Amino acid sequence: EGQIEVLHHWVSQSEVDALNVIRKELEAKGFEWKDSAVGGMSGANAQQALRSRLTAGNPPGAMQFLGWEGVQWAEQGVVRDLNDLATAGGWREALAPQLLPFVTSGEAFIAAPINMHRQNWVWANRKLFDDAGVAVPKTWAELIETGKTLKEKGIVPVAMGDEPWQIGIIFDALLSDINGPEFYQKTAIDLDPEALGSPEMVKVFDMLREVRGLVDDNFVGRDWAVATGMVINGEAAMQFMGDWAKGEFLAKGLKPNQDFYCFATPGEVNAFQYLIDSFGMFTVSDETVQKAQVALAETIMDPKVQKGFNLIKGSIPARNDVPVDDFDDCAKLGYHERAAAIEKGSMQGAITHGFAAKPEFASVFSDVAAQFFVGKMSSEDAVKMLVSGIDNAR
Amino acid sequence: MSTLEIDRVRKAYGHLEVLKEVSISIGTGDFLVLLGPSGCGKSTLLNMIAGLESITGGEIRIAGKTVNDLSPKDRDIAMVFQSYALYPTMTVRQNIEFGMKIRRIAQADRDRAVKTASDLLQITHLLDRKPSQLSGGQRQRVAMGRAIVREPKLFLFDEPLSNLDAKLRVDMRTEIKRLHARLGTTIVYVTHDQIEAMTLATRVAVMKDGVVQQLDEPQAVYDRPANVYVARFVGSPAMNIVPAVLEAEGSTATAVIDIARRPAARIAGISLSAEALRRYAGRKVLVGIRPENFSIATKSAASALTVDFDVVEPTGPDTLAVFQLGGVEVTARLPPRQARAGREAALAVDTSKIVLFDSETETRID
Amino acid sequence: MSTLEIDRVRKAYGHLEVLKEVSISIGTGDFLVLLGPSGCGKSTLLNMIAGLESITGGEIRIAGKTVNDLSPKDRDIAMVFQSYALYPTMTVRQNIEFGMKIRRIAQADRDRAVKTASDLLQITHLLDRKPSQLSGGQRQRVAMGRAIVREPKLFLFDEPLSNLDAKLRVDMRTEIKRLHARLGTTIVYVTHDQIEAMTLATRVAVMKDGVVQQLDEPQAVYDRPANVYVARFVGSPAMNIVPAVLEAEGSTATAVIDIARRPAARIAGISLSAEALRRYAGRKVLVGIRPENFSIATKSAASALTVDFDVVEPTGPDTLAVFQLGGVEVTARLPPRQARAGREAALAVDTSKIVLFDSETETRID
Amino acid sequence: MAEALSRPGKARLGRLFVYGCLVVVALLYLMPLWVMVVTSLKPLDEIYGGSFIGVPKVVTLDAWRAAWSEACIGTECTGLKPYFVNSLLMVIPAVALSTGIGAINGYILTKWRFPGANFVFGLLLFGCFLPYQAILIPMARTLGLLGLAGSIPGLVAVHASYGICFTTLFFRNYFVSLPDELTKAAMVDGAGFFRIFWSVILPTSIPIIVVSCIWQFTQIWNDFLFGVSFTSGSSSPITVALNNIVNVTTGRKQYNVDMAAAMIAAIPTLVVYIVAGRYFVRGLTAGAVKG
Amino acid sequence: MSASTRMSSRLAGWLPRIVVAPSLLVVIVTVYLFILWTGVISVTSSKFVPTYDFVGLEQYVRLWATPRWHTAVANLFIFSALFLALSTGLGLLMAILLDQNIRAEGALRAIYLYPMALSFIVTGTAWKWIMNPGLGVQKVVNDLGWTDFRFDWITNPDMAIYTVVVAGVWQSSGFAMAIFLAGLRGIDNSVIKAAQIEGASLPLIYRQIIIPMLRPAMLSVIVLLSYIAIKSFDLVLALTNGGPGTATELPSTFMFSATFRRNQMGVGAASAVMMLMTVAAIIVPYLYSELRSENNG
Ligand SMILES: Nc1ncnc2c1ncn2[C@@H]1O[C@H](COP(=O)(O)OP(=O)(O)OP(=O)(O)O)[C@@H](O)[C@H]1O
Ligand SMILES: Nc1ncnc2c1ncn2[C@@H]1O[C@H](COP(=O)(O)OP(=O)(O)OP(=O)(O)O)[C@@H](O)[C@H]1O
Ligand SMILES: [Mg+2]
Ligand SMILES: [Mg+2]
Repeated sequence: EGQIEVLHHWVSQSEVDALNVIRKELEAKGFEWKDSAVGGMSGANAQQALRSRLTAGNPPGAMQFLGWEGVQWAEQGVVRDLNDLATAGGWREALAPQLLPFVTSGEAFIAAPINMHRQNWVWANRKLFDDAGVAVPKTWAELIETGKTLKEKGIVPVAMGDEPWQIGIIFDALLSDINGPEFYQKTAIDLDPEALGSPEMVKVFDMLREVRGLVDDNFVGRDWAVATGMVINGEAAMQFMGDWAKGEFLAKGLKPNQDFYCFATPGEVNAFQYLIDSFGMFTVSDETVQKAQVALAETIMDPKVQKGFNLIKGSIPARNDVPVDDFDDCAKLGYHERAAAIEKGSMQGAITHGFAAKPEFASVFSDVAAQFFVGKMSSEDAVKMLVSGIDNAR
Repeated sequence: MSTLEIDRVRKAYGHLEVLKEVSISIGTGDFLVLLGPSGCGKSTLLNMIAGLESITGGEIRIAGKTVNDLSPKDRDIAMVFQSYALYPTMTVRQNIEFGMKIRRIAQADRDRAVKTASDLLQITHLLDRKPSQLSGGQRQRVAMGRAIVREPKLFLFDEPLSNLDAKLRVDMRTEIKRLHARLGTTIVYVTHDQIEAMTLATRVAVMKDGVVQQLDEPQAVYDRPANVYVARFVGSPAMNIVPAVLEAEGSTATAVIDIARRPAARIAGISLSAEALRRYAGRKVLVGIRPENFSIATKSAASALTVDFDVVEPTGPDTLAVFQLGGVEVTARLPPRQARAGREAALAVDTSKIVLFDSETETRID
Repeated sequence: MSTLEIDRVRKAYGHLEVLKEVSISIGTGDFLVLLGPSGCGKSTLLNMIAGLESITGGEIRIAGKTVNDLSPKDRDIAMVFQSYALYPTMTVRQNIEFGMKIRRIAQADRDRAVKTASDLLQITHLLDRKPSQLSGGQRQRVAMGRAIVREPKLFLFDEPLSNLDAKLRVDMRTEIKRLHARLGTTIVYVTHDQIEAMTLATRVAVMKDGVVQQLDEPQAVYDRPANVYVARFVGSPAMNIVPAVLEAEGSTATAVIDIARRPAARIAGISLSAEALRRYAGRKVLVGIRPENFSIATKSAASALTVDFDVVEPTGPDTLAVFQLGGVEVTARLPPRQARAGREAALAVDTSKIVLFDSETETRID
Repeated sequence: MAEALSRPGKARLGRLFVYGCLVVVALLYLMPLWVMVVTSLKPLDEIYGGSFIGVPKVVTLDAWRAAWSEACIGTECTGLKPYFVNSLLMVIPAVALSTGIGAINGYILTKWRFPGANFVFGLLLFGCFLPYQAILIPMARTLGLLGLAGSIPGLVAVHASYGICFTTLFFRNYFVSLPDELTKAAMVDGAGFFRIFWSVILPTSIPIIVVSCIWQFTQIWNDFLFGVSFTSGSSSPITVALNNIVNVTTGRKQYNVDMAAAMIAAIPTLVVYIVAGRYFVRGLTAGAVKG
Repeated sequence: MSASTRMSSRLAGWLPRIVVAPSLLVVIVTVYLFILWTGVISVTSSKFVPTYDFVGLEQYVRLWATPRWHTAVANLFIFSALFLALSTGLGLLMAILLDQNIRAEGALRAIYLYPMALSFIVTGTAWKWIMNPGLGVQKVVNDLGWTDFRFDWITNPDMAIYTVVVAGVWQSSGFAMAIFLAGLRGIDNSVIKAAQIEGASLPLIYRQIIIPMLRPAMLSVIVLLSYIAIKSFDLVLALTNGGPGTATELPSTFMFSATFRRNQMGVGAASAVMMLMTVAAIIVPYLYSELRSENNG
């Protein structure tokens, strides 16, 4: 009945499999899915491709949005308003209120969210924990102690790579875990200069330095999946990574809580740092494409599709009202902690994946954290650098 | 009617005047040689005749028709270049045919023309070779073949022999001369080699700095050069130019020349017009004596010069002896074995061949 | 004692024999010219003397010492190359100094040597220029300067003049000759220009295909060439080689030569050894006559040839006349204005200068 | 010029040293290729098991097969095959166009010099040194206006226009050394502007055509930036597909497939270099390098 | 003469200009107009998409206040200098060695040249492994018994830029080699013979005579390599992705991420203008001298 070109940056096996759930459903409705994948650089390549195409006046029918992208495009007036569909489908009610800033622009509803990842997970090898006689840490201090214990036994306590986003995951978690969600709100989202320059921030960096002590020296250029492999193989004990890492454990036939632990980064208030993937539709003149856009949006928001998609992707549905009974334990844990976090206001967007401050600021956070982590900068210098960097980007 | 008229032609590159009011005109069947040192504008003039350079001023007429604005292909000319400019990727036959092909001449006619030209030039056996497989002389012939098949009103040659070695140059020179005799076409030929000019030309234009110094028959240029420049340029070894003081002796003149460590030499019996004789008597002049006009003096000879030979160079048929005369170095061409370096010798001069020049303007005195 | 001895030297590149048992020996102060056409192995031989090519067989001795295995720098030689091989990035001074610097000669001595050489060659004002800023003749002088400062036992020159234009070539030739006279060093000089060989050499080695054809004084090579090849190669225009039948007439020989459409010409009074006369009487020989040995016959002359001039080329001092004799083309060098193309003329021959060759082996008959 | 230096008897040791150096450097240069080859022949588990640069325990061509015809690029699991074809469709016209235009520009700038020709050449040349990241957006706009956005013809146009700068440089430097007399002779023979170019100049320029083609081929074939910016989905060139295979963010990397894919993507350029490498150096001597 | 022939000859005079005009037009648009556009954007407040409001030099001020840009500029100088020196040196050395009548010259040349043919998207991974202390060279050498051997630059922010240099040299020195080889092949044999006769040793001949004579080739190499250095983008992304931290940022990666990742199009444009000015500072004098010397010669 119509064809729609979808531009996205999902190219790995599990991502593509998940995407095929949507594709099949759409094709069942009689619409053709034209795939435009541009992988790499956390979606920056796809962003750049999109920008070229919009500049050329040749937008794709739909585009996968990450962070503020959708909103920003909507402000340029190139995104189709799906408000009618949203109202009819009760989408607003089905989503956490924290998500709305990323899928609406003024009155308009601009993107259909498919899934939600939690970024601040810790993945741990249970056998190593047991052998060392350590338990799941409840605070960062404990976590560091645990790490040191493991290190003495010749085990790499934390497996990770040196990419800024991998470092950013830890930084984001620390920001909330050490000083609480309000502090996270003030710094990562509101960019309050006072909070950014406060002694609390220094503590965050101090702790980050401690974490660095738990990482081996060969972490440069290491892929996150390789790091996960180290945890699975028992070379390393823990990894800080979003829930996409889970797929690696499951693929090896390992069972949550039996073979490996999944737990949130420790904090007084349990933070839930999320990121969502959503699909926005661009304003196009071709009517068949317009029809396909409607169909695609409805497919994405279909609870059945959300479930099927997320079972494969390892994330949880963006909709709050999709039951997760068939999901694994980690997903269930996440699902329940989300509900709690929404209550407590500790469900917050992850800076690193662009769900807190706008990109120009977010990149300052990750620049500073990354430079700090790999170098020998003092925490005070890092804080100063952060404050001036944010100022400069304003 | 003259085939080529060059009428007060000028050429400037920006502010640089390369040709200054050049006027030359030659008739049908003439062989004009443009002779001059490197950079004097010979090639530029030839290129202007060919239509390969624009004309800054003046007019060029071929067969009476002004060609200033005609493109090369419409001027009915053919040209042979110094480097031959054979098309390296084509065979000899294709090279020769190329111009005819462009003018859409039928295959049969083309074949005939190639046959005639290649027979004439004895390159028939080379027709299927590439230029890179030819020797210098063969290439030269192919280049001529390419020109001949056009049957143009005017042949232009730009130093066609200067890339050949000495031996071959002499042979090809004779061949060009013979070709000219056979075809009877008008030729304009550029060279800086005076020997080529002398042997080939029916008319020689000696050029210097974009100005024609003398336009005349070759032997006339040799015997009665218009000025010291021409005198020195034409002939090898060059004409000796010796400063002297002129004395009138009856209706003839005597040149008095200083010789180091000896009494001054006197060359008597130089014929001169009465007016010139009056004007120059007692004044400084330049005496021009060609090397071959010296000879070993028989003991009795009156006006013999006694000189010391400096360097002696046997060339085979002759011996060149170098000595000092009037403060300058002078070369004499003598028969073999008659001179020895470091020896004193008495030389006679053929006074009828002597040329005199004004010592300031350096032009010939008649 | 001879300065350079080349003793049955051979050179092969793989199976290609480039030099075949070459033996030459010259004394101190000699000027040896290796003369031959392109590809005959002249440069190869020179490079072997210099030590730049290995020796396949035989021996080379410099000042009595075998140098076969010595490296170039230990042979006490200096070399001037055809392309001059100046170091383009160094100034003239640095070029000249380079070799001395390598031999760690003190600055003061170097300066003195450069001064002497550059004064001698008149290049003092050029010392701070780069080679690219010099004219051909100036480069040539710098290359010589570089050789001179070494004060070697032996100078080697590889066609040092062939890159210069005709005029300059003549001048530089005289300069080299003068230099040799002044320095008195032994020189080996390669050229394919016979005029250079004639004017410069004290000894000429004419080569062909890696074999020395004749080694002698230049005038001897000119007057009494060892074979037809040498006769043709030395002298320009080349010696005329005319087939004839020899008849004995008393103690002298007469050559009978066919002339087209006329009675056979007889050149009488050729002197020959009694034995040769006996051997060749009645047989075919080749008669060698240099162009300058013809002259316009006075009417009374007995052995005058009557010929028809084909082409006439005035060169200025002389006129070259081409005609047919004994079935071949013959050139005569005559005084100017004495010949006209298409005219009949009577020519006399200087029989004392005639050379005879065996018609099969092409070697000279004495 | 080397033969002048190789003196007989002068130390076999020196030769040995020269060969030694060359071989050592060659081995160092081959190291990454070695890593790529062995990785592509290993099963994925062996790699994740920690064997990165060692010799494979099990040799399998699965990765190559996967890369060529099975690997998923987005949701289309076609392998590199169709993109390989895309790249060919792009590279051939782009190389031909830029080389052709460069040749004719070089011809004009040397044989038909007009006032300001050098300035024109300078203008063209500066284009070689443009950082392409800076011009993506205006180029996208231009392509959009021309209706070439998102298509292979559009990409061909982009590559051809920036290629002109390089090819003009190559051809100009080459043609400068061809004697002007060749053109003059052809003019006297009656040939016109295009005829001279086609019949006389072009046949003599084979070496520089080779250089130009090699250079352009490599540049265009390996380009990623323009490919990702100005094409989409199934019209992408192979580098974009390769990137999609290689640049996995939140999934697991299939290193063996990555390496196999990389080598498949590199085969045409490697072949070009190996087959035409000799002409490359010769052509460089002839034109691209001055002096 | 007829007016039409005059017309046609006049047309013939214009033909070259007419033929070259389209290329010129294309280049004027795609190079100069686009540069102009970039220049304009750099003085606007453009962030996400181009906006056309004049804000003066604000973006430049911002650019120079960004530590990451300072890193990028400093890296550019370190990288360019080392990359140029090493590629040129190594290229020259290989060219000289290859010029000694080497038997397998063709094969060796192909080996030195092949890195030019490969896209760095993937060779970057191979290099990453080779330089990783736990996987690559260091591990191999350690396993061989030299346990003290360290080659862990890639993990060290102060040294990481040198790994980019190593990979860059690997990729480009073959090209330098090809140009030098071409230059060497053009040198007159007899110059070397002359020096030999004067007693110069082989190293001396190379140092004092041949290498100075390679000046034109050297100039070409340096210009082309500086252009590669300034444009290096794939290299950094694939090898270190700018890391560790931001230690290996270069202006080209900075420009890209400012424009496409950080939504600071104005800053990106400003950095592009800075880059273009650097390029022009190198290239324009070179072009000028090249074209001028040609006119004189
Ligand atoms: N395109 C040009 N622009 C500027 N000057 C030029 C140009 N072409 C030639 N000239 C100058 O014009 C003068 C005459 O050049 P031309 O080529 O006619 O000399 P020539 O007599 O043929 O010399 P040669 O014997 O060296 O060929 C020279 O001084 C030359 O430098
Ligand atoms: N390296 C080589 N390998 C094989 N043959 C060679 C080599 N060098 C020279 N030859 C051959 O040796 C012969 C003599 O060469 P040589 O250079 O000595 O000639 P030449 O007399 O100097 O000629 P020219 O006057 O052209 O310089 C030639 O036939 C040439 O082809
Ligand atoms: Mg000329
Ligand atoms: Mg030679």
